[in-house]
Amino acid sequence: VGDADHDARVGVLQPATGDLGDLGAPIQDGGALPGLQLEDEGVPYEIEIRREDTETEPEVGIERAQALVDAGFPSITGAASSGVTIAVAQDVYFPEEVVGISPASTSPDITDMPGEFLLRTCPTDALQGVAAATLAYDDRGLETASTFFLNNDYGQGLNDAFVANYQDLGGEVYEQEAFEAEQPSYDSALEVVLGDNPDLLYIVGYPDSGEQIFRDFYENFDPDDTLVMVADGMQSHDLPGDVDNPMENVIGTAPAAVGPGRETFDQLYNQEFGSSPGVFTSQAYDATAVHLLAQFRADELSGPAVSAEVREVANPGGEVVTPSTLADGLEMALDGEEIQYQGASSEIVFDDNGDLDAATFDIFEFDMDGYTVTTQFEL
Amino acid sequence: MSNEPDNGAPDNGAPDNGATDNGEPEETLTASVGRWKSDLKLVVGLVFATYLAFGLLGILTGVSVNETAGFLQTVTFFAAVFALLTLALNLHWGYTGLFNIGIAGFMAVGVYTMAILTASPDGTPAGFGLPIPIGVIGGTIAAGLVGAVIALPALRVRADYFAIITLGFSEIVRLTITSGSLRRIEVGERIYGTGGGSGIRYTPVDTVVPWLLDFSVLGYLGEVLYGIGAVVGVSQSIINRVLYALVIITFVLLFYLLLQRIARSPFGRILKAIREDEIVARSLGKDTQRAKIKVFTLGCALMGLAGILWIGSRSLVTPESFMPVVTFYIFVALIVGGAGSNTGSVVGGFVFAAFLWEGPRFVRTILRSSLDVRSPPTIYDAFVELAALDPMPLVGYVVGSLDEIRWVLIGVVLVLLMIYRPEGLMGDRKEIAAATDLSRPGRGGSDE
Amino acid sequence: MKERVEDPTAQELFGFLLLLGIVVLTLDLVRLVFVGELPVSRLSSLLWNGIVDSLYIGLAAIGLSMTYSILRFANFSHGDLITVGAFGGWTVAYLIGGIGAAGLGSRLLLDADGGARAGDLGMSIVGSPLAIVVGLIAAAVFTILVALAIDRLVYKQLRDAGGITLLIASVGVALALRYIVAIIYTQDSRGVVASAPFWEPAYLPVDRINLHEMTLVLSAVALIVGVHLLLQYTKLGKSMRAMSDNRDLALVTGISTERVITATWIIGSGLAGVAGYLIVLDRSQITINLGWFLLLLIFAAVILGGIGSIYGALAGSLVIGITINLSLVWIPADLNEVAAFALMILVLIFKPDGLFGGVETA
Amino acid sequence: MALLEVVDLDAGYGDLQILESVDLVVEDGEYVTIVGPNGAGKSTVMKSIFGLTNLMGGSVVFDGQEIHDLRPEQIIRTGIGYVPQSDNVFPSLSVLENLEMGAYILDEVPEDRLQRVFDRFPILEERKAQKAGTMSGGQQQMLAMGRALMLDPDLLMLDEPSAGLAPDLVDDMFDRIDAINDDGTAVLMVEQNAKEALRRCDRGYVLVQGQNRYEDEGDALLADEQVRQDFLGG
Amino acid sequence: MSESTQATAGEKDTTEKRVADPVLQIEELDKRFGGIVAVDGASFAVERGSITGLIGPNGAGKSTTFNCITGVHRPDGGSVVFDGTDITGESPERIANRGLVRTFQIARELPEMTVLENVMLGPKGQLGESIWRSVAPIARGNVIEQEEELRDQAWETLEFFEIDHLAEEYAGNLSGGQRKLLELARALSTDPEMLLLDEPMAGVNPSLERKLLDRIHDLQEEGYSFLLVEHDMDVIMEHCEHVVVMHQGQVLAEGPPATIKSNEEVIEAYLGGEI
Ligand SMILES: Nc1ncnc2c1ncn2[C@@H]1O[C@H](COP(=O)(O)OP(=O)(O)OP(=O)(O)O)[C@@H](O)[C@H]1O
Ligand SMILES: Nc1ncnc2c1ncn2[C@@H]1O[C@H](COP(=O)(O)OP(=O)(O)OP(=O)(O)O)[C@@H](O)[C@H]1O
Ligand SMILES: [Mg+2]
Ligand SMILES: [Mg+2]
Repeated sequence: VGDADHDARVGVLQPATGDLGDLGAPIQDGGALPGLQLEDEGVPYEIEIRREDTETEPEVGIERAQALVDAGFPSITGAASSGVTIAVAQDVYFPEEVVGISPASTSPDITDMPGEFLLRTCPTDALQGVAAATLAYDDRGLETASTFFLNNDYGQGLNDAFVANYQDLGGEVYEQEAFEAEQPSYDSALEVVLGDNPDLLYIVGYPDSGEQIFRDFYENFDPDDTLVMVADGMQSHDLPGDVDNPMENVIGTAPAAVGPGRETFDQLYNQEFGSSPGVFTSQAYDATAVHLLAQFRADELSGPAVSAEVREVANPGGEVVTPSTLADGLEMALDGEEIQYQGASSEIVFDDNGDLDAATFDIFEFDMDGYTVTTQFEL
Repeated sequence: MSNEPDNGAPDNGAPDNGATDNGEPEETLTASVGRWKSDLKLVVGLVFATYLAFGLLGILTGVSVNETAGFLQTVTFFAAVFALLTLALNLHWGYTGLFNIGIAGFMAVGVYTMAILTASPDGTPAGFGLPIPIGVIGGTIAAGLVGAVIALPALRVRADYFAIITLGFSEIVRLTITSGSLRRIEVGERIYGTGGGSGIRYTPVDTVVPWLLDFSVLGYLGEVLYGIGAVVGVSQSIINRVLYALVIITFVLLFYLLLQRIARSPFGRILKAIREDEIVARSLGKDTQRAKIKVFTLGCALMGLAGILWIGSRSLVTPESFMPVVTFYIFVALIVGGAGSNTGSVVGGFVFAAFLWEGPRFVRTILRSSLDVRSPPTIYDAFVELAALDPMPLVGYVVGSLDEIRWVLIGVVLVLLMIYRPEGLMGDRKEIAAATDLSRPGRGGSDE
Repeated sequence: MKERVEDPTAQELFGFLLLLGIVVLTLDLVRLVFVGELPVSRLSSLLWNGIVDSLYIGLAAIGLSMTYSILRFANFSHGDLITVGAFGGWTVAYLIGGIGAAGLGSRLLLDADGGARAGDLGMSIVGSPLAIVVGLIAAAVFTILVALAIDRLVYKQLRDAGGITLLIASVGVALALRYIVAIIYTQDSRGVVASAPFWEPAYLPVDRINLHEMTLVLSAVALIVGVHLLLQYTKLGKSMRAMSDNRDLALVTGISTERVITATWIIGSGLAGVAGYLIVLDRSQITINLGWFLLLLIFAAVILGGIGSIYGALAGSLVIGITINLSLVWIPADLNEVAAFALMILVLIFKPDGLFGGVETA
Repeated sequence: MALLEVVDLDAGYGDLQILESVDLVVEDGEYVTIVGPNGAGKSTVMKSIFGLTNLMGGSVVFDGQEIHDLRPEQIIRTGIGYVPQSDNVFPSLSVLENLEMGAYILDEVPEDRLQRVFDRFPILEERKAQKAGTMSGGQQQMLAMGRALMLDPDLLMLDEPSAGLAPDLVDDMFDRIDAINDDGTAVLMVEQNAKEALRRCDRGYVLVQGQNRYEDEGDALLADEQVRQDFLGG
Repeated sequence: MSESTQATAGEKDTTEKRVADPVLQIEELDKRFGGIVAVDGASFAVERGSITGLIGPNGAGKSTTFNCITGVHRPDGGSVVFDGTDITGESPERIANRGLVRTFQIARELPEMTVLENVMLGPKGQLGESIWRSVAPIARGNVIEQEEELRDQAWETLEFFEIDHLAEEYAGNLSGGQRKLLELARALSTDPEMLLLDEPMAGVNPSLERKLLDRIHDLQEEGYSFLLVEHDMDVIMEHCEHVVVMHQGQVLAEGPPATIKSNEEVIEAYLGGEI
């Protein structure tokens, strides 16, 4: 295994600076975490995890991915936003035949792309839209809704999926407003989406805007009037604290997380970076972990070789490897044993498109200390 | 301020007389070729010195040949792209004083037009499926036309006010193509539109390279290059990218010659006069409004074309590629090179690409992989450890913050450049706006 | 002041169209309210939000406008001075307000490690008024010190340089400032203020008043009036204008241009720092991109009003603030800035020197 | 000792040297004129005294104090007033504000002097509130002069004060300068209206290509055939 | 005395008659800035081929009249007729292209262009001023020859104005007087039919001034017309055939220099009792 100097090499391509730096930097940390963890555990291998910064610019993203490939990295954990991931896949992963696993690109468009060299550890929004709509209309009996979503491909895509399903079920959608990230205030926009008193407000976005939106919400509107639903992007333990409100009228959907891996990950992350993990950080961890296992199991450090092993190490069948047993997993992979990785974010089962096979979603609620999963939702 | 403005190449020895004998006067041709040659020498020299320096740096720090080659290719690509944009901006700002800070917007118009024209009719959003060359030309024209439309009202206001109008325009373009309102427009069964945040997919224009390699001569060249690559350890994909960069460089040369012609002409003189004092030009009977509209349109078209050659060589365009900061990069490139000089623009594009855009990333990566120290969670922790006489956590923190530090250094470099070289690297080589050598007649063309 | 060619016809036409547009929209607003599509309460809250937005844009815009006309360049680091003020001020507020409740490291780095949550510390104007007020002053002082240091190090070397040179240098300063803050405080965005306390007045027509928003409004208005008085009734105002007109002549008249520049920085950056601090007080969220994201709107306000006129800057802020909020009556939220920029462009075509006339640099 | 002593002055702009060892003396209460062709460096001499050029050598001593290292705003406090040749008003300030700027270094605006300026140039009082930049060329010249008179300097330096003024005002301007000089203020003046200027002054310098060419009493220079021919237009 | 009454502006309708062959005619021109009436019903005419002086106290409205004639300002009332065509309110460039070119009182050089470039900008009808001709190889035609001619002319002009040693200097580095010369040289290089000169001699050295005036006379003989604003009465008296006196925006008097000189109103308003 390995080239002359390395036993494994994974690039982590995320926006660490620029407009999405506050979101991407923690994801990058998550993606680099397996390397640090293994180093701490003293594994006797030369593992190189190289962080690259897309600077929140698609151009830089492509160029940095190319640099990783030129440097001989067969595996990349990235990119973050679907736009960048699609571009990078089309222009770098596919022609260069390296394996990219995105921890954060949820666009349904990615499903249609070949799953050989592009996979993801986050679920497609097509499914989450169904889950959210069913939960709202069927389970909670909410018949009218407005949506408020981030003006990018994630927001637009998930909003589309939700609205289509919700309307199919019979719900009425009053307003669909897109918002720009990190605006000075969302008072007026909230004024518009809540003007007609919908039963439900569906918000798609990330915590960076979410903090502000919920602040504005609690300052100007009565939480008892409206139930708010959020998606995986806002599943963050810090959110209530940052909003300084228990957010009791807010529920959310997110792809189901496997218990033990999650806790180990949270702990590792906190220990290493001194803060609690944010959105998509655990997915990034899993992406890198899968890459590492696949590389150890492959007989050479090349994209096609890794590609051939990715599903072998992740999908059901064989010994279960979790974040806490990652080092052992490497040994087993090296020996060519059958393993299945069950990660921090989910069980990680890839289908042929490279999408997660996960059809289970967590329903979570907030309180002052973060969120708790109350039920699960099977599709 | 220089008291002896550059008056062309010192090595231009062609005599003044004998020019009129044969229609197209030779002497100016040789003069411009001479000038051109000396500029070319300068640019090529700079480029090679830079490549050599970075190449050595790479090899000495143990970076693989392929990675170093990839880095140099990236520098070349971005240098060419920025040179194109900088040349266009030089026409606007350097020559005519049109303070256009909406470049990203005009690029966006060009690229999106090309995307819509060439994207497959079956995609989402759908395009018209036209051949790439038509898309390229269409995008260029669209950017020019939009420029003309903006120019009509906007050119009435003065520099700073004009600037914010162009910036406002570019933000309007970006926000509009992102917006849900134009994302999907259903026409019949097809869905057209901008695709909102997820953009439009199309066949990239760098597919011109395989097409070119189908021609026997070029194909042979390709084979030779691949062969060399195989020997020194450079992958085919890098060589393909180099070939595409060469295509853009061809455009740079064409742009350069075109703009040089414009700059050294009576028309160029009017442009300069507009920059200096428009009323004077008008009082001398020059139709400045027309000249400004023409120049603005031309420049915008070139920006559109540059955008197409750059972003169009990816297979997807999204609004995020057109943040205002892109405009700022081009301004920096122009100022670094020296506004008012076309050679300076090209040099600026290169220097920006090599030393501000790509170089620092290369160095950062090298630093990161050679300094393998763990970063403590916060800077506070690092200092607490330092107080306990352990400097490594601080070093680790620094390594961990290299992405941010890189930005700080770029900021510092910009400041230092402005302090020590405010007129730009080639700012003293401002061209004289005339189609002929302006030395005093009767003393020969080349007196100094 | 050189003559300019007058060309009133096109201008008048544009003015007419603009006016017509505004009249039509106003009538439509009345119609909407009448037919009940737009409740009065929503209209008034849109307007109020517009005014609040315009106040902090305005606070920052005054400073930008002053440096713009006196130092003759578009200062792209102004946004990051706002950020610096916010971080500096809140750090001091945390140092004071969080004594005993959180560790020094957490307080110094503004909860970068999650160890000093705003709610736990009670960081609100009611919870720890002293910390908040001292923080406000610290924001101003700290930003002023940073701005003066930058002036010594950078802009002073460039006094005779052209507007564009300075502009590029200021972009350099902006990047350096922003990412130095990022290195120290990390890039995480976080809430640093506890929930806003409310006051429910018995005798006013409004139900409840957000005390943080009120603090912002009152401080901003007080500062604006203060600056107005300062410039109106002291020699400083006049010497600033003289300097922005003709620096050599100002020198020859005995104006210590360096002192005027220092004063400009003090006022401009002080206001910027306060603006940053107050924005965070109102929004609670703090990120390193705080000022950068606002800068475009601030520039739009300054230029719309006419560079160099602080009243223009305020008027411009009002137009921008109201537009981005009120436009939501007609258009989706992702286009509200489009509306603001479009209006700005139209106004500039009608009044090419901005609403209040002004100078130019480049 | 002389009030102003310029010794062996080399000065220019950037690297470009314009003045070459220029010597110049103004005694207490003296009235000195500099004439010379366009581009000779007359304005440059004045700017150099006021610290607005790049000083390359020599010294400037005013009232026994070396001032060539001082900043302009300090120089004006030593008692030198200066009216530049062009760009000599603040265009966007009102007329009144321009005059007030003249008294900037004083604690308050001396009302009597302001009134004297208004008496002399009534149009300035009439147009107190007009922006200076919109005044006519001649009016601006009056304003610039008025501004310099707001202080009571020991040495008044005037760069072509009569340019652009109507004839009655030209005479008046010269009379006025005479009067100022009679009150004990030394005057250093550059003029293209050379005959008039030389007629009225005590002493004159002819500056050519950045160097002293002639120096003599005004009348003597006027009488000098060579000077008449070369510099006074016959 | 009687002559001067005859010459006052009272009888505006007679303006045309007094000038046999007017190249420029101004009728009832008005221009206001806010409350200030800068030009107030001024009417006068300039004889073809003459040097006409326009004098008046500071602020009389001379420069504003120039601005109205040349299209920089739009008059509030009245008309300007040049060469038989009504040009009121036309744009500056059209007026200039008709052959009516002006200089500015406060010289407006193009600072970051060389002196030579400044002068070469002037000439009308330059082929290469079209973008296509300057770029396209075939359409270029005679552009280069024309440029060479222009260059030679420009050098001659500079030599005449004694600023040829500064030809390659940036115009912004010139001294006050040199700028005035450049201003004049540039205006002349447009080869106009008529020149409006706003205090061209202010700040110009006396020896050079004489040369300039000689040149103006030469040009006059070639058929150029001049309208000259000047405060130097010697120049006006010696060199103008006809003098128009403005005062508070109105034409106070006009006539031959000798008459004007003795016109008491003029003396009172302008000449300051002396002479
Ligand atoms: N843009 C303007 N705004 C306001 N007033 C103006 C403007 N331009 C000129 N004026 C006023 O109009 C009057 C005429 O000015 P003009 O410049 O025409 O005078 P002039 O005859 O040329 O005087 P001078 O001999 O001093 O140059 C003056 O009172 C001047 O203040
Ligand atoms: N800012 C400057 N930069 C470079 N050169 C300059 C500058 N100002 C003046 N010069 C040059 O210095 C020389 C002297 O200029 P100066 O203004 O002193 O002349 P002057 O004697 O006052 O002439 P005038 O009578 O025309 O006003 C001129 O040749 C001019 O070109
Ligand atoms: Mg001078
Ligand atoms: Mg005038």
